[in-house]
Amino acid sequence: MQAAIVVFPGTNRERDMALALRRATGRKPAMLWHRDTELPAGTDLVVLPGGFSYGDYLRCGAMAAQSPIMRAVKDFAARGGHVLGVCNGFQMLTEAGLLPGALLRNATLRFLSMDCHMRVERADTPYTHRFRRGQVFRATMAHGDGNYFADPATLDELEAEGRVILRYATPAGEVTEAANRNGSARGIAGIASANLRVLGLMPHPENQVDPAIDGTDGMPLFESLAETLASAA
Amino acid sequence: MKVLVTVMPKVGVLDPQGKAIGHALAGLGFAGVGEVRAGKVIELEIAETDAARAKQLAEEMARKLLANTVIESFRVEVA
Amino acid sequence: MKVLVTVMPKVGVLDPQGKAIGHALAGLGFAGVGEVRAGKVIELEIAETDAARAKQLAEEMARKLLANTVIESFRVEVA
Amino acid sequence: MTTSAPLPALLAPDRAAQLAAEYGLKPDEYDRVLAILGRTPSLTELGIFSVMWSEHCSYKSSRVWLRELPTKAPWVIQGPGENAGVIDIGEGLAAVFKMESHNHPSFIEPYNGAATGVGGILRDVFTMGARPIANLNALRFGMPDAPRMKRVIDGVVRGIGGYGNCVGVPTVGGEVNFHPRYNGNPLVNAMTVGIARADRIFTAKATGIGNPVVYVGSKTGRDGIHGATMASTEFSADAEEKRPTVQIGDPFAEKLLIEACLELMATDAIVAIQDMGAAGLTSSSVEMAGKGGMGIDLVLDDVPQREAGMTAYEMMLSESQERMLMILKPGREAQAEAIFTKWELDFAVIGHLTDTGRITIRHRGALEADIPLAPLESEAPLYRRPTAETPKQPVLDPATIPDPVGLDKALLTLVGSLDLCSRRWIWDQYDSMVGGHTARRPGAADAAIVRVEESLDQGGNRALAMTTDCTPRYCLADPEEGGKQAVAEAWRNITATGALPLAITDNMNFGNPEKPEIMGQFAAAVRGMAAACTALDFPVVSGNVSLYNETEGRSILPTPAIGGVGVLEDVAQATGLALPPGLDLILVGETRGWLGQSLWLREIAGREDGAPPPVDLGAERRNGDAVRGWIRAGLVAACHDLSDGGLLVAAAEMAMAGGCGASLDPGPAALPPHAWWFGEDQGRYLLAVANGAGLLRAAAAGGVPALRIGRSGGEALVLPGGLAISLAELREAHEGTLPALMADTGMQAS
Ligand SMILES: Nc1ncnc2c1ncn2[C@@H]1O[C@H](COP(=O)(O)OP(=O)(O)O)[C@@H](O)[C@H]1O
Ligand SMILES: [Mg+2]
Repeated sequence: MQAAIVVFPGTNRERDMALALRRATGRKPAMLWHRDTELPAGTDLVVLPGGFSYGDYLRCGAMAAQSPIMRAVKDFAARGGHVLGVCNGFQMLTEAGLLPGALLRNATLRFLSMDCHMRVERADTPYTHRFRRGQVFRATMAHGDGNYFADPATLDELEAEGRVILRYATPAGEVTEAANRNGSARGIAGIASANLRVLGLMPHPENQVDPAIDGTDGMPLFESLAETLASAA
Repeated sequence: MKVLVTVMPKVGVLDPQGKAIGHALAGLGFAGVGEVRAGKVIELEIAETDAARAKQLAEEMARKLLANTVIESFRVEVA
Repeated sequence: MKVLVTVMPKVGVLDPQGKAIGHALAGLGFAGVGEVRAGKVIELEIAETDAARAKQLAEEMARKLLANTVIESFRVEVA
Repeated sequence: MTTSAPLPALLAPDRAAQLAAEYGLKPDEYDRVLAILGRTPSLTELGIFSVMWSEHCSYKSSRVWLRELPTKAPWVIQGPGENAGVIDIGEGLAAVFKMESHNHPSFIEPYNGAATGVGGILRDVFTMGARPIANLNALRFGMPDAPRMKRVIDGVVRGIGGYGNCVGVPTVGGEVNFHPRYNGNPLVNAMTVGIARADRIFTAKATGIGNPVVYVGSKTGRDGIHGATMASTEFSADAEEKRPTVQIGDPFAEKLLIEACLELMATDAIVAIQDMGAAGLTSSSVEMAGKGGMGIDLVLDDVPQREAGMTAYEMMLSESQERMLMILKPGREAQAEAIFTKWELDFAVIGHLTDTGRITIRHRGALEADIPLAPLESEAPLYRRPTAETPKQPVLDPATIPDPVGLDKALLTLVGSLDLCSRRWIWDQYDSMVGGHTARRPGAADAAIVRVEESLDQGGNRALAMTTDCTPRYCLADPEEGGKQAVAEAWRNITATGALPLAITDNMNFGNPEKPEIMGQFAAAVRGMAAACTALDFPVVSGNVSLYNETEGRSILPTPAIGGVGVLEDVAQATGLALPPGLDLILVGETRGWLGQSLWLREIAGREDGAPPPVDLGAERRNGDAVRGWIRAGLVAACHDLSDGGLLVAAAEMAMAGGCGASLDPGPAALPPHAWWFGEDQGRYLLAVANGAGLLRAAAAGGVPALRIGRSGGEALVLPGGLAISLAELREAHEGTLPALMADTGMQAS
């Protein structure tokens, strides 16, 4: 797997992401700069990591979505490339139009830094096949604007096309209001593109990849990716 | 030339902040406060002397960056 | 009656958001953008028919809650 | 003095004397200014003297006392005197850390006051070449029902989170107290810990005649300039425009500054570097040149400016945030500029080093200041102010203090009280995980644990343990015992995770030092701290002093906040406080039932009196070293130090953290039960172990007092006699307090 992580001014979870990818693949991902205009040859995964690109000023991810590198990322996605956007990266994907909807201010109007649980709605995607369908896993969330919004028609379409990949749930797997701390529409934590190759999610599975730090709940996501891309190569 | 771009949440889009402000105002004893919407305003100095052109430019900025038209609407005023 | 409260960073107070927006606009190729300041606007429905009284009420709300007068100034318009 | 050199525009003598007083210089201090210059000063010169000789920059009241603190150990690389302290943590790595206060600004504008406090302490750490890996804080608030206080609490917490989350440094721990004595003067102390290579530490010592002086970061505005400027007739223009403005933090700029500085530090272009903190360009340029015994010439026209028409005085005194000053090697300007331009930051050469031993400042072709640097430092005022001892309070006999409510009610009241309730509402707003190395986040262990990425990169698994501690009510009752206790508790908290405590930073928050009883508190606290640091091999490597914390003549509680750092060779050894089922509970340390100044006494009996619990430093060391040894031997499944609230509160905290109850044995018949369960005797730990008998044998062999007090399991804490308090009840009391208090503060826009 040839992963590349894009660093924007203000990105701050790129090293976390690199650690997770390295654990899953044994390889160091390439680090790209937002001003780069093309991806390194052979790149098969682009990751837009978490952080506060441009300070999250104006709207989270809005300025990053206009960066030079995003042109190349869009082309890559259009050619069927795999793109993972986590937290700020998810916000960028929506701002860039690679995924529908938008991420609004958390319903609590506060930054939420805590564990959450997510239910895997589909286990037949490049990102989730090492999970079971309905499996619940724990991840860190840390965001001020993770409240997923799309108009009802778009939401219905996402559901109908099976593009809702992850939902906030209780540890027992129930999608409840209490488990959905940021107030996301229909408890949505992660959605994918129609070809399932672009995934955006708010929580940080990259922080749960080491038993000595905080458990390995997030590992299956990275292992799924590693496997998908190894078999594709 | 000074231009003001006002960006508001679209009708139908959740506005938790506006709602919370409404609550807080009621809590402070302000009666008769109905709907509250919270938006942003961006004040720009543009090197442009023609008001129509300044407006057009600001609208382009709003569409490209200042507003997210999935959730927000905007209006431009030239001061 | 609809009232608009616009809250802006005071003159001389650093506005990191405005600064970043200015940078980003330049990066997008918009030339001639000078100072950019970013503020908030709060749109209120007030059960009040007298414009002067509505304005006075909104000013009180701004002082008490909507603006942080240590770093922000505000203005009220009745729509 | 006669000189042929040109002079700056001097103030008229009367005006100068009047302004000196307005800027806070005492008459004899101003006489010294005149003697050093041999003439009246210019406005800019007077500004420089007044800020350099302010309490904040010169430590004029505290320096004589701070000298008593032990600052050396074989692992100390850099003690007090630089921007931050540095200790060797093994594997060629160093931990760089410091704590700093932002009390006054946080009361005026809580969000930005706290945010810029975090920004300032981060700069102190990365200026030494370290990547910040953790933030902590120590907060003291007034009572939530005091005027404005909820807004202050909300703003401070948001500000700390807003800044730390954005720069991507996890906020991993802290402490909070509430007391009416902070109603008009809350305390916001922020601590940063960073990691550097031990052989790549940067300092502020400027050397090399002709070397360029370089300004990087954000532009300079009129932020935070001495309020007295207003009174000056030199500024006849629009008064509103000239008003000193509140400093706003820009964490985005700070993040860029961190990355750019570290990128440049990886080259060999930098000779010296210093952040522009309090008194901005003045203190950074004066201190850098002074440390290197150099002179410095500045040309202010080249300073990046945010506002039009700034004067030399304003630029030298501005406290705009996110700025650094560097001395580069000759010819490295272009290399450095490329890096700062890449990170979209301002870069400007604003002067060069000289051999004159003077600082000269030019602006718009005019000389604005010309001051000899050596006397500016050596002649700085230094006071040994009169001290008065705090009268000792009587030791309370627990037998004379009846229990009005019973153990179960007292426990529920205590775990829900302001000083003991869960801080989750606070830490849920702080990103504690960013970086991917936080092994114990807030609430999980007595100290936060963060693995060192550089260690992992070289095949190790080393981690740091970090904590902040102080018990101000003890310090008020007996500042010496309180100072000792604060250091001991930090040491104990680190020990309880299995880590080896290495060194501390401190933040001395006190009232008006011109009052003998306040200076007496300060001196006594230092005495106590020094004794504990020595006995525990826990030296002070950095610190900060904040005096004049008073409103309307009433001072805060004396608050010497301690930030401790320790090291774990293997992060997998870290022990937390979550209680697992089926284990023996072992109490380590001696319990005499000390109720004086305890939270039980305050919250249940409604009294704030008596002598605070003394710290027996020998027992502290012996008990702690034993506990750490047992943890490292793998004998301990969970561990918690006993502090506020005593034994039963500690047991409840472990139970709630682990989601597991316990049944508890009766205490000794000689002690009233409430004194046994809620007394705050020092030097104690509560351990959960599989083999209780084995541990007791080991303790006896080491001369360590230890006792089995119960066994874990079930869904409740079962008190002797069978009274059960369910975990659900405990949680409701513990978790409910802050969310309920702060429920109506959610509407702030940012
Ligand atoms: N202001 C704060 N920010 C982050 N964490 C905090 C803060 N205050 C307290 N905590 C965390 O809450 C927990 C309990 O704090 P405290 O009661 O002071 O612990 P102890 O008494 O064991 O030293 C610790 O994990 C501490 O780090
Ligand atoms: Mg503590």
